[in-house]
Amino acid sequence: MSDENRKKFLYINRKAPYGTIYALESLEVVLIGAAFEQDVSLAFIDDGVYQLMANQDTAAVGMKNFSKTYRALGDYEVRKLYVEKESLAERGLTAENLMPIVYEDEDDDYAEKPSLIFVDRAEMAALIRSQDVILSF
Amino acid sequence: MSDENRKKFLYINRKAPYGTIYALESLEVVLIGAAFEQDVSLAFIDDGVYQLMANQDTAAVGMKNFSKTYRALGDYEVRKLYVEKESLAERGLTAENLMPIVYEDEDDDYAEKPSLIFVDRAEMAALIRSQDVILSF
Amino acid sequence: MGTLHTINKSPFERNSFATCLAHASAGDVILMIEDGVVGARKGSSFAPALAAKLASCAIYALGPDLAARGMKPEDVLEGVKLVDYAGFVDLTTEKARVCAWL
Amino acid sequence: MGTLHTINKSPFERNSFATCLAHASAGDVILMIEDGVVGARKGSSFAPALAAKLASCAIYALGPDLAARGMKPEDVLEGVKLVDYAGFVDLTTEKARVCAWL
Amino acid sequence: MRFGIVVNEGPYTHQASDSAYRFAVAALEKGHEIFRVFFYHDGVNNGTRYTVPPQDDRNLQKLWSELAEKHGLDLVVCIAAAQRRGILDANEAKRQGKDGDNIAPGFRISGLGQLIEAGIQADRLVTFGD
Amino acid sequence: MRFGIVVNEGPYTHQASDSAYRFAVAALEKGHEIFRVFFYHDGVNNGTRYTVPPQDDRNLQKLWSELAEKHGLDLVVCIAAAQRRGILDANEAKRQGKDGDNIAPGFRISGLGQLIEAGIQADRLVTFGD
Repeated sequence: MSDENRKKFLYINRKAPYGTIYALESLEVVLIGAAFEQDVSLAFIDDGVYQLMANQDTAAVGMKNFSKTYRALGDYEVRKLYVEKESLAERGLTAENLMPIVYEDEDDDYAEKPSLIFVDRAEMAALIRSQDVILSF
Repeated sequence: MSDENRKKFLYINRKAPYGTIYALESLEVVLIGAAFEQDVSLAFIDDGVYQLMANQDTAAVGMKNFSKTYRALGDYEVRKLYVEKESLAERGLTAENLMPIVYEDEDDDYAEKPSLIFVDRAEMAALIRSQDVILSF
Repeated sequence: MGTLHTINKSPFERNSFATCLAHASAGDVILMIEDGVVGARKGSSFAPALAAKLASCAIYALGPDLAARGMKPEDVLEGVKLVDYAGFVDLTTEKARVCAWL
Repeated sequence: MGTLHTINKSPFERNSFATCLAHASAGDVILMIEDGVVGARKGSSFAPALAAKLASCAIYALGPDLAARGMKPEDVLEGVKLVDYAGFVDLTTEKARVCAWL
Repeated sequence: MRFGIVVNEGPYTHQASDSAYRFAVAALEKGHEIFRVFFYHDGVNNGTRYTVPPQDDRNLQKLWSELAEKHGLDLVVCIAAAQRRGILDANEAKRQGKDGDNIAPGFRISGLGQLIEAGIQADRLVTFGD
Repeated sequence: MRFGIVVNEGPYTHQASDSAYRFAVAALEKGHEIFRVFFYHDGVNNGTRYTVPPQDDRNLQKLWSELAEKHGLDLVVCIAAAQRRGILDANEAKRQGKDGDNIAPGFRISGLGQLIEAGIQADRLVTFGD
């Protein structure tokens, strides 16, 4: 599909994982949506940043740990994961607390490049107003 | 049932009506619970105070207007509706914005007496710690 | 054309309303629906934040949801406009996209 | 004996955590579960409010919920104790009533 | 204009389904087209015919089913979300070895691709949720 | 001690049912008694046997049904809440003129009085919700 016919899809993730199912079911849409070859971005705002935390261990709550799926998104051509800096700071978190998420750039000898893009609130607002379709979770 | 065998039940209502069903389904428990002749109190905290707003009109949202039921609670021996002053003030509301809710006191020649009791946050905390059973909505 | 932001939660209950205000760009439209309309009331602790946003965004509240919660047009912060469901539809067509803050 | 207050929502998402703190009496116990455990993290904007409450209440966080959200015991505000589900059960028996802030 | 509508919560518990329904009616009255209504998360619970709401209240499943029949609306229940929550059509019931189904008239069960397609085909996608 | 447990949300969408289940298991392991588990609001959706969660995830309905069988738990689904949300047993299906039912093994449908009774009979009532 040519670039002109692609729509810009933004998935806004604002909920912590496990307390509710929205994070998991958002990811399920992203995975299915990848087959449609649109221009996909993910935004992690507010408690949504907790979805990207390293070392998630769900054994004792008896729920499925789906955090590894974020690390596989690069293989689905989903390579723009925007994380809001103010949301991290408010929660006492830094980039070091998050999973490393990378993709292989086929145009650059399959070099591993970071998928996480840290933006401030103004840049996040600009991202929102550049989209065609917004899905909120 | 003698007073010694009665338990003190507190229903804590913290959600606005109509946006979610919790206010309505809380009221349904209160009505059924009245038959058990326990010592019942209702607390309205945070957006729960909106449940008591006068002049609720649901015609244009197509939902059942259940606000009149609060005014009938006196007939079910539910006569202690505690409203938190700080919650009203934060929302720009005063007692005058709420429905008048009264009961007939059979020990005082059926005089109409107010069921709404306005308390501050410290009094609400004291109410909570005096209960046997707390139901949260 | 800008964005229509819909907000359906009370600013006293959740942070989603504050997040909505923080992410609405100049020229965007904000529409309060469902429990979000309690944020429209004048004299509340939230009113100053909403009033400040009126400088850069048009702000609406859904009349049917206001009425359900016992609020009259005169209870609403000055500058906030009321629409019905037909007006809601019009707002979606006038902006380029809809962003729901859930 | 006092009250066990359970809080299952993030203080960054909802006001229920602040309301819980405001209604817990001296000698009560507060237990963070589910998404509520994100409030236990040291260095957050909420930590000062939680730390202040430690003067009058014992405060716990449910370990399994912390682990699910990628938090280690050393990430938790000093003075907050960890329990598992068995410890949760014990807390309910040690207090006279349970108040869930939903 | 052509709309896509997303409903993320079940009936009654949240107002989302009510709001989406009234939005859909208003859009149709203005002559707009509704490409699809997609029910996701607990929204799949709008599509069970087993509900019996109180007689003095609205029946959201019936309202949706009737609107779909009148205007030829495409009401799609997400299959993955429906499986988690116990919404089945006859095919799914057979496939999963269940002894009955509960899908309501006018609703159909299909995949998440239908949501993406709605985003692509519609001029505006409008979401209602918690 | 004797516990009453209240579950106010459906499975998967919120963690409430998981937390309540793990609390119940821990209480039973400690030798406590569970007088009743009462499912209210969307909690009634825990009691449908039509769910088919993904194979690599937990099946909350089965977990509850098995716990009830093992320990003789009383799992009560509120009838008023169940009617709004489409949870039926055979009796209710017949009474309401529905062509099937979906109640899961170990669950029974009854009135709100069962919740009040749990509050009266239990030493502690513990609520899990949204």
